[in-house]
Amino acid sequence: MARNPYLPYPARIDEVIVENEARDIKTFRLVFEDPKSAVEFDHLPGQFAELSLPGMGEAPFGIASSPTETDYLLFTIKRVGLFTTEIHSVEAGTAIGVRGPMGRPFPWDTMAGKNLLIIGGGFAFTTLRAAIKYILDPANRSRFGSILVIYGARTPGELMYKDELTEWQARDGIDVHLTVDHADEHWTQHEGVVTSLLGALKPSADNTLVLVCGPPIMIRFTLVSLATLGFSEDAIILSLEMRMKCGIGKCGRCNIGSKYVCKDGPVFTYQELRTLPTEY
Amino acid sequence: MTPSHEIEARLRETAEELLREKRVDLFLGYEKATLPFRTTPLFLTSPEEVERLAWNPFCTTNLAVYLPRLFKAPASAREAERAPPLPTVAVVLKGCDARSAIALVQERQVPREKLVLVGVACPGMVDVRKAERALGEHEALGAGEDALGNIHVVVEDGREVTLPREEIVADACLECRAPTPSLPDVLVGEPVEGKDPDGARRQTDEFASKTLDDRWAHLQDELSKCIRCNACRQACPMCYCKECLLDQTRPRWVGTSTDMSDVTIYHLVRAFHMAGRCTECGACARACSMGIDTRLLTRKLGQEVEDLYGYRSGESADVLPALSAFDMDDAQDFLTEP
Amino acid sequence: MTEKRIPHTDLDGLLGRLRERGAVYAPARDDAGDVALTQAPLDDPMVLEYRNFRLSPKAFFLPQSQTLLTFCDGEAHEPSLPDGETFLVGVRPCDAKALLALDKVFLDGDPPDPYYARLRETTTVIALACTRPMSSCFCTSVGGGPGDGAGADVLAVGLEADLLLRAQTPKGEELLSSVADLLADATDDAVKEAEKRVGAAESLIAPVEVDNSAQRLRDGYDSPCWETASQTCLGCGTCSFLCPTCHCFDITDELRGTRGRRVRTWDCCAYPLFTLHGSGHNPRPSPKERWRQRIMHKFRYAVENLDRLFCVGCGRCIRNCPASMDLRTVLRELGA
Amino acid sequence: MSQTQTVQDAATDKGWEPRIATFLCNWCSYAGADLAGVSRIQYPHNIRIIRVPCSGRINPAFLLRALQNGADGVLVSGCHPGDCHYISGNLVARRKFALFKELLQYAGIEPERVQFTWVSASEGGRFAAVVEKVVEEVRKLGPNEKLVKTL
Repeated sequence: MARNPYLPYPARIDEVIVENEARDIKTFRLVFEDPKSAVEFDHLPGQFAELSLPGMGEAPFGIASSPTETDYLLFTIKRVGLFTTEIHSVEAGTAIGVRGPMGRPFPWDTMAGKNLLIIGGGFAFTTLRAAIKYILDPANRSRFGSILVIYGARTPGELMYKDELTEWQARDGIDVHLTVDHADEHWTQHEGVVTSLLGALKPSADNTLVLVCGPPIMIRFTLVSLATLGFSEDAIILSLEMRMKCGIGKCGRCNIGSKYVCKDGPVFTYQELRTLPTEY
Repeated sequence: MTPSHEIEARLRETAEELLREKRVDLFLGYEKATLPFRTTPLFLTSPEEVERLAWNPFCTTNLAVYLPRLFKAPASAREAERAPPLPTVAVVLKGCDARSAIALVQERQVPREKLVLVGVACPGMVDVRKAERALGEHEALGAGEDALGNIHVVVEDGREVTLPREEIVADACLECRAPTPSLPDVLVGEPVEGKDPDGARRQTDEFASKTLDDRWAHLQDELSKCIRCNACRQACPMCYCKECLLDQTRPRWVGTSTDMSDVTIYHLVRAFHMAGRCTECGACARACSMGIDTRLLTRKLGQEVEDLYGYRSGESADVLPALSAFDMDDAQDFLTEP
Repeated sequence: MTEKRIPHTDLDGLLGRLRERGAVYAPARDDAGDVALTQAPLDDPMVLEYRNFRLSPKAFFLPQSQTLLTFCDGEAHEPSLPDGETFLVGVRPCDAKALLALDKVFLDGDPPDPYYARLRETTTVIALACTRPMSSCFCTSVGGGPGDGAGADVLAVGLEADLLLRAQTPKGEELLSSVADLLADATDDAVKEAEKRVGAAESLIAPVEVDNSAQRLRDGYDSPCWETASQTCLGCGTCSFLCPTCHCFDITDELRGTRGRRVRTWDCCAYPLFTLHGSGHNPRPSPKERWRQRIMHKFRYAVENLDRLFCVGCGRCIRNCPASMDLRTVLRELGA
Repeated sequence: MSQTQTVQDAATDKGWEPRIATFLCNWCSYAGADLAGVSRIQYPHNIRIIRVPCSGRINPAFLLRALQNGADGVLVSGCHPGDCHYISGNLVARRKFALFKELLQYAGIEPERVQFTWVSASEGGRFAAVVEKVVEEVRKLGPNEKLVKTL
C-alpha cells in the first residue's frame, strides 16, 4: 500500500547552525531515523519538504542541500511565523518529521548544456545553494557551461553559508560575486543592490538560463535588468513562496489561478508566471 | 406605520439629493435580491441609480457592518500618505442599526462627521427562516406587503398566501425597545413603538430559571449545530477587530475544530466580547445558516451591563462604553472572600 | 445497468436490511421541520418529499474536523481508518454529482487522500431524483439534472406507488442484487413515469448561462464587477461550508503534554487569513480578490485544471448568504 | 501556555485532586502568595500560579483556555480597588470579571469553577485562606468535564 502522504518520515535534527548576525536565520541539518527513508526521499534542487514538530505544526521549506550530499538534509529557516519560531527554539537531537520531497525542481534537463546565471537575494538563497552544490559535484559539473553566481544581502552579516561562499570564490569552475546593500569597514567586495552588480557584470544572455530567488522587490527589479540584458522570459526561472498546508494539491491554499504552487511549482519560468494571476 | 412604498420614495429622494449635491460620496441602502424575502446591500454612488434603492419588510442587514471597513485606518505611515481622503457616507439605518453606528462612533471606528445617518422608523423586519417555515414545503416565488404590513406570498403553484406580519417578524425585532432610530440626521417614517420590549427579560429569566445542567444541556444542543463558518461574527457590526482573538495563531486560543469544547469556547468568547457593545440587532442570529440562537448569551450580557452599570450600547456617542469605564463603587459581591 | 422497482411500503424493509450491514442515514424531519440526513431507527416511513438538505453530505467524505495523525511522546501515528459500511439514502443528484468533483481532487490526484478514499469506499450513496427544485437551483446549467445519477451508486426515482432503482456503479449493482428478494423488475410504465417526473422537475429549473465559463472568466479577470460584487461580502464562510464541492482545508496541531493530534478542518478562501503569509504579505488582500478566487476556482480554474466545473447548482450559497449575494448575478454580468 | 500544560501534567492516577489555574497580578497578589510562602503559611498545593502584569491584563479567554486544557477551576486575584499599580487596571477588570462570571453561570457552568478575589502584598494569610476555600469548593464539584477538551 502506498505510504500515507500525511505521515512524515521520522528524522532528527543533527546540528543547528546560526547563519546570520541577526540570529534569525538558522540552518538545520536533518538525519533520517530510518536509512530507508533517505532512499525513498529522492529529491532534486528546487524542491521543498514539509517539516513538522509533533504538536507544533507543519510548514513547507525549500531543501537547502543537494542530493549529492547523501547523509543529511539541510533546511535554512528564517524566524518569521508560528512554526519557524518553534523550530528556532529547538536544539540538536530534537525529533522532527519530514514529508516530501514536494513540487517541481529546477528544470535540470533544460539546464543541461547551458551557461547558468544564478541570482539570489537575502534569505531566499537556500534552494540556490542546493543547486550550486549539485552543479559543482564532479559527477555533474561537466553537464553545464559557465556558472555565474550573484548573491546579495542587506549587510555582510546577513550573507548565509559564508564558509562555502569563500570556498566557491576561491575555486575554479564557478564565478561567485557578492554584494551587500550596506557595507561595513571590512567589506571589500561590491556594495549596492543585486541589480547594480548585475548591471556592472553584464552577463551575456547567450545560451544562458537564469535562476532567481529573492524577496519580491529584488525579483521585480532583477526581471527588468535581465530584460535589458536580453534574457528572454522563458530563460528566467523563479521559485515562488506561498502559504501551504497539505503540500500535495488538496487543501487549495497555494492556488495561483489554476496552478498549485505545491505541485505545479514552486519553480516556474517567468514566461509561465506571466500567464498566472498576480496573486502571489 | 408609514407604508413601505412611501419610505422607499423618501429614501430615493434623500439619496438623489445627497448624491447629486455631492454631500456624500456613497449612499448605503438596500436593493431587492434575487430571491424573495431578501434584500442585498446596495453601495450607491450615482444619483441616476436611486431607483435601485428598495425599502420593504426584508431590509434585514445591519448596514453599519460595512462602516468600519470604509474608514479603515491605514496600516502604515507610507500607506497613510497615499490613502485617499476619507469618504462621506450616508447610510440607511433602522433603530438597531443606528445604535450600532453610534456605538462604532463611540469606539472611534467611524468618524461621526463623515456620516449622514438616514434613520428609518422600523416596523420590524421579516425573519426569512420563520417565513419559509410558515410556508411549509411551499416555496415563495414572490413576496410583497399590504397596507397593514402583512406579507403576501406567491408560491410555486401560483396561489397567494398571506402571512401575518407579527408571526414572521424576527425575534430581535419583537423585543426591540427602540425601533425608531435615535440621533439620526434624517428620519424617515412616523416613529414606531416597540412591540414587546419586555420580551428579552422574560426570555432570559425563563432560561435562568432552569437548572445549571439543563442550561448547559440546552446550550450544547444549540451549539452542536455550529459549523464554525464565522457568519455570526462577520455579520456583526461590532466585530471589526483587525485580528480576532478567535483567529489568532500565536498562540491559538481556540481550536478550529467542531469539537464541542472548541465550539463552546468560540461562542462564549464571541458573546463576552459583545458585553456592553451588542446593540441587539440580531444580525448574528440572522446570519447563522444553521439556525443557532446566537442571541441567547449576548442578550443576557446586555441586561447584566444595564443592571450593573446602567449602560445601554449605542444610545449616546459621547459616553464611555461600559467596559472601558469603571466606578469605585461598582458591585463586587461576586468576589471570593476568605 | 440493473433497473428495479420497490413499493413504498417495502422501503422500511430495505432500510432495515441496510442497517444490518452498517450505519444508515436517511431523510428525517426534525422538530423545527427541516429534513436532514439522520441516523435514527426509523419508526415513521422514510420522508420522500423534501427540498434539499441544509447541509450537503460532503461531511460524510470530508469531515469538518478529521484527525490526520496522532502524537504520542514525539512520535506520529496514523489513526485507524473506519471500516464499517455507511449508507446514505436520499441524497439529491446535485450533491451526488459533487462527489465526482471531490473525487478529482482526493482520489484522482497524485497521491490520493487515504482518508477520503476510505470513506468513499465504505459509503454507498443512494440518490433520490429531485422532484422539488427551488428557485435557487440551476443544476441543469452545470451539467447535472434532477434525475442525474452520476456520483451515486444507485439512483432512485420516486413514482406514485414505487421507487424506481437504477444501479449506477458496480457497488450499486452489488447492493441491488443483495436485496433482490425485496425488488421487482422495472416495468416500461415505471420507466416512463420516472422520465415524466424527472422531466417535470427539469422544466422548473431556470437556466444560467455558464457555457464556456472558463474562457469568459479569463477575459473577465480584470472586470470592475469583482470590486462591485465583493463590496457586500461579509467574509464569512457560509457559502464554502455549505457548498458540496468546496474542499479547502486547514491543518493544525493540537497538543497537551506529550499527546496530541494533527487535525484538518474546513477552511475558506473568503477568510483574509487563508492566504496570509508568515511575513505579513497577503496575495489576496481584499474581499475583491477573495470573492473572485471563489468564482474563478469553481468556474475556471477547476475547468482548466481538472476538466470539471466545481459547482453543481444546488443553490445553497444563494439561499444562505447573510448578505444575499447571488453568484448567478456575477456570472450573468460577466456573460460567463 | 506551558503553565496550563503543567496543570494537566500534575494529574495523578491515584485519586482525583482539583487543579486550579491561578492568575495573579505581579504587584499585589503574586507578592501576597510569595509572602504566604515565606511566612510558611500552609495552603493546598492544588494551585498552579501564572503571573500576569495586572488583573486588567487578563482576557477571559485565558480562563476558558485553562479550563479547556484540563484545569478544574480558575482563580484570579489582583490588587484591592484603589491599590492598582496601573491606577485603574483592576477596576476595569472588575467589570469584566463580574460579567464573565455571570455569563458562565448562565451558560450552565458552575460558578465555583471561576473565582475572583483581591489580595494585597501584605495579605499572605488571606491568600492562603482564599486558596483553601477555592480548592474546597472545586473539590466538592468534582472534575471539570464541561469545557475540557479530550485529545
